[in-house]
Amino acid sequence: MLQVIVLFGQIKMLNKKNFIFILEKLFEQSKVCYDEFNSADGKIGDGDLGITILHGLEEINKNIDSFSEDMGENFKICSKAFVKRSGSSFGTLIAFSLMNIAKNLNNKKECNHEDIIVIFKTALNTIMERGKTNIGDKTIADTLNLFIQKLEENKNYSELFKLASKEALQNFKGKQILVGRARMFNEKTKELDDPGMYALSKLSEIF
Amino acid sequence: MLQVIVLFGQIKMLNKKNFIFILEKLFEQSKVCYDEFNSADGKIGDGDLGITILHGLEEINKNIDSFSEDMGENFKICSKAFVKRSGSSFGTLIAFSLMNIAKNLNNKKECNHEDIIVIFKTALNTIMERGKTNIGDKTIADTLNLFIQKLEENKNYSELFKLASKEALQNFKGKQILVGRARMFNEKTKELDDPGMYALSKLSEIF
Amino acid sequence: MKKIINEPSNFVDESIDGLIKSHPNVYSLAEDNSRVIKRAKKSSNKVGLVTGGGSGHLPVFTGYVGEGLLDTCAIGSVFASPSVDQIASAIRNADNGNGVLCILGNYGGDVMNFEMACEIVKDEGVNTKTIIVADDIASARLEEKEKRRGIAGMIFVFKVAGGFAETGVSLEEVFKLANETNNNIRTLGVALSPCILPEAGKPTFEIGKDEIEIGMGIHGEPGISREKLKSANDLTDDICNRIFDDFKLGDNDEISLMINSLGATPLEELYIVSRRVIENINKNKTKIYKNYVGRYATSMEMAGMSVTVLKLNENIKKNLIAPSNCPFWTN
Amino acid sequence: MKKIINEPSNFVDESIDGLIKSHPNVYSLAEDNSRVIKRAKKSSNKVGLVTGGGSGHLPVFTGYVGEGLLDTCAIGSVFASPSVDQIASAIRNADNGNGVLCILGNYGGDVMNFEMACEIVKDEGVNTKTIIVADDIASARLEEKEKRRGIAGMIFVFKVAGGFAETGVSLEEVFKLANETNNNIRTLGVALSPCILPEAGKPTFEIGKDEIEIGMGIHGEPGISREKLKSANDLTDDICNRIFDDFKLGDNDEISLMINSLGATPLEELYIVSRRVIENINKNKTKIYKNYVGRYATSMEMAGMSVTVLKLNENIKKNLIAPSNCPFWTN
Ligand SMILES: Nc1ncnc2c1ncn2[C@@H]1O[C@H](COP(=O)(O)OP(=O)(O)O)[C@@H](O)[C@H]1O
Ligand SMILES: Nc1ncnc2c1ncn2[C@@H]1O[C@H](COP(=O)(O)OP(=O)(O)O)[C@@H](O)[C@H]1O
Ligand SMILES: [Mg+2]
Ligand SMILES: [Mg+2]
Ligand SMILES: [Mg+2]
Ligand SMILES: [Mg+2]
Repeated sequence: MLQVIVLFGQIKMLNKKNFIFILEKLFEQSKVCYDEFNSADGKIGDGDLGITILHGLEEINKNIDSFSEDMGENFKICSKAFVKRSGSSFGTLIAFSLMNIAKNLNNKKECNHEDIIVIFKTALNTIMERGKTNIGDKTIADTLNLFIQKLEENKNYSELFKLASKEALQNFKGKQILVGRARMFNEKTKELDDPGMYALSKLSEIF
Repeated sequence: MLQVIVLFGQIKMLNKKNFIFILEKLFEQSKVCYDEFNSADGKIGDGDLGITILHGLEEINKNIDSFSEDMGENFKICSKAFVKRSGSSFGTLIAFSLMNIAKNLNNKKECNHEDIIVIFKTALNTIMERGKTNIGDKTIADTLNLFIQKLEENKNYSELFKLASKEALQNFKGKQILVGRARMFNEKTKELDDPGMYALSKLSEIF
Repeated sequence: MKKIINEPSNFVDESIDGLIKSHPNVYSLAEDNSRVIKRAKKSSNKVGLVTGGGSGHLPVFTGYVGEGLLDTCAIGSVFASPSVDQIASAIRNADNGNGVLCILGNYGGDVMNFEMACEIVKDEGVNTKTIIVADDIASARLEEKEKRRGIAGMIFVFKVAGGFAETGVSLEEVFKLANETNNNIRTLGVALSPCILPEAGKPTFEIGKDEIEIGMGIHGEPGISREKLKSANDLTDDICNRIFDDFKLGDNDEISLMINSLGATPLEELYIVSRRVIENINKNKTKIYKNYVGRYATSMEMAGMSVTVLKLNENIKKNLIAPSNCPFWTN
Repeated sequence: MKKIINEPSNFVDESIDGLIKSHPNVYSLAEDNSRVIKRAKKSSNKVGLVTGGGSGHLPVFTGYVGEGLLDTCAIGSVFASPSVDQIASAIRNADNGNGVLCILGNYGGDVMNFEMACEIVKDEGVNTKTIIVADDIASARLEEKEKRRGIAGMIFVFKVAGGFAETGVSLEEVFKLANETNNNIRTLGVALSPCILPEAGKPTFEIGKDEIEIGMGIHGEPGISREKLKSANDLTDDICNRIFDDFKLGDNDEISLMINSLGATPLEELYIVSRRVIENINKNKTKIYKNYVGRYATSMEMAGMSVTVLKLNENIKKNLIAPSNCPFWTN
């Protein structure tokens, strides 16, 4: 864990090397949280969120060998890989985001803090557009939205993601989920975390 | 009732006149017993026996005007009429019987005691053949069988049909029905009268 | 089980009326009898084909009236025989001077009423022959095959005889092929849950939550054995074994299959069964020609299915796929 | 509700396998993806037509692959979207250089995944267009028609687009007619009882013994109103009124109807409904062309039905009845 803190506490940028490192950590974490994600999704959905995330990250990690210095290319590889094994909304929304990020980064070898903000803004916009979601619907878009707000104030990545994703969950306690399969459960979704937001929070623990 | 007793106690034959009289009486009796027949059939069948008998006799009585002295022709008219309104086994078996009786009687104007025995034998044979039934299966064939036995010993029609049809019911108490729709009720049919046999017994009360 | 119906006593008449109104180019009502359906356009130059039986089994019986199939059908109340009078009308409406073949399932009332009707029309000069379909291997042993009930296999007889009659052959010839077809069919089914008779308002039989009955009839007639619900493969293997014990097929035989739902059982499950039947058949060299999977002979919303095997020969095959015009049959 | 299945997790794969094995002249499996069905014989000279969606709705979606209909289909798990990868494979398998029209129901996951798949194949040089069928008037107001879910009306779009594509017209032209067809369709359904998801083993929703839900979606999505079960005529009148409030028809309009069972509801009941729909339509001068009554888009063994109205024009009509080869469609 020390290595990550060093990485994100100090380097404040994304390149091939630390991207690979993050992806490896995320894959490990997705194995640890597999059952937890499935059962969170199972309460108000079809219980496949753990599967989606594990398979997506597994496929990405299988393709890490083909990564180049070009971060745009790397995100494109991630997008194609993630979508290959996923049939669920989360997977497609993430894959769409990765693809649009790839387009925005072009041939960049290093993404600085501003680029990282653009990366999350691109993801948020993609999800809102493709998922026909708004801020406040209690989905992963709301977590990303808070990430962006915090990134604009703060550069300490090692704390930021962890705290912001937890705060997002807090903000939506008692509120109803308004999109996706979960919305069909109406009132019941008030007492429960959105499974996607919950997963982002657990995945942020790698930082 | 006196008139009938006279008729059958003394005349011991069947011609157009007393045939019409019997058919009218049977029709009246079928109205009286309508609900009773339906509910007897309803316990182990489709509950339409009262309907079958009432409609069949009603249709026959509508055609009485076209009766001639030729008893063969009269039975033929009865057969056609009975079947016109009936969709159930009882109706078809009776209609078949009436048709075969008509053939056997040819141009007879009066049926004597021997002819009357032939009439019932024809009915029994027809029912056994068409209904694929044997004596002992607990159906109307068993009542007819006893009619024939008694007719061979006895010419007092006013008592004979009433007593024989009751005796037939008695003989089959505790036995299972082996053909028709009722056989599907297996054990349950032991405690119950066969609805067709029961109906013949009630109809015999006109004598 | 909830029903979308009006007065239960109008169930049959309204559904017939709906059938005709929905497909006026295929069906019409006989002028002389409100329980007799005939083709929209009477054919003039062929053997007439007639069927009849109780309601509640759509597409059986009425549904199979149409060009290349039947000419007329006499319709009884739910699960009850049509009357002699109705059957006689159906025969008259089918006849155009070339004689009539009656094809019916082996049910006591139906058989008797058809016999009587045939005698009545004979007096009027209509020549008839009758095929009593007896394909349900659960209902009698092979030695008494003629006592077997008629179930889904009936449709194969309708189609093959229907196709052949259309070619203008004689009554004798249609009878011969229909008879041959009937002898080449074996069916075995399983019931999972009952249906509700509209007028009675209650289930036709009772069965435990985890029970099935192999060989139960389409009206709930007792079957061969009541068992615990088992896997689709085990159930299908059992059914196949029983069918092929009864019906030995050689290496060069060619067959068609019908996997039929009794109503509620969905296509997905039928295909799981069909897959296993085909796997079983593929173990030897029997060839499979064309298969039919769907709801062909039902008991309203009963759950369950049946497997039918039809052994083909050139003439049966040709007429099985001959053109027809019927909403329930795809060529 | 009892199911004839093996391992619930194999439900979809086994039923697909059964479908292909049962009708090898119609369907085949894509070489590169076990959840993509294509025609037995790929067509070489026409716009490709692709659909996709969750399993559990047979004949929708896979069933409508065949000559004169669709070219390929991507199959998701029960009530779940197919993956982007599966859809991309379906598109590639349908393409023969003339471009591909995707026709899908308006469900969030399906729409997203098709969008993504179209972007992926675009990079490979495959030209696509998409029709999102939105016929369910219960799921959004007329002003937001594009938000409506796609249900039984989808099949009319498959058939009309399928027939037209077969004539060799361009992607743009097929798109235009499919779009016009989609705009000419209105559907409203009613659910009576739920189905059971094989993997979950429990009903998709709960509903009282004497309740129905008007407008409930085919996965149990909430409808317009939950009501007491009423007579078939009253129910049908209500459905007709809602449809014709949404969809004004003129005296010279010509339509086709589809009365579709969600699974368990039997043909007899569909015809009682169909009869009443036709009586309602006959009150004005709208002409009725050809009707489809049966199980076209189901939710396994769910009880309930839907009424679909398709407004015709010459081109829609011609392609609706154009030849096709599919076990679930009669011309
Ligand atoms: N339309 C949408 N917009 C934004 N986020 C969505 C949308 N649909 C789903 N999600 C997110 O994805 C999560 C569910 O993911 P997943 O289980 O993969 O979807 P599915 O319901 O397709 O199985 C939700 O908790 C939510 O955060
Ligand atoms: N095959 C048969 N042979 C002899 N009698 C029969 C036969 N089938 C029915 N019956 C007689 O008819 C009676 C039932 O008549 P009915 O209710 O009209 O028949 P269904 O079962 O067709 O409604 C039975 O009680 C029995 O006596
Ligand atoms: Mg999920
Ligand atoms: Mg999912
Ligand atoms: Mg009865
Ligand atoms: Mg009866």
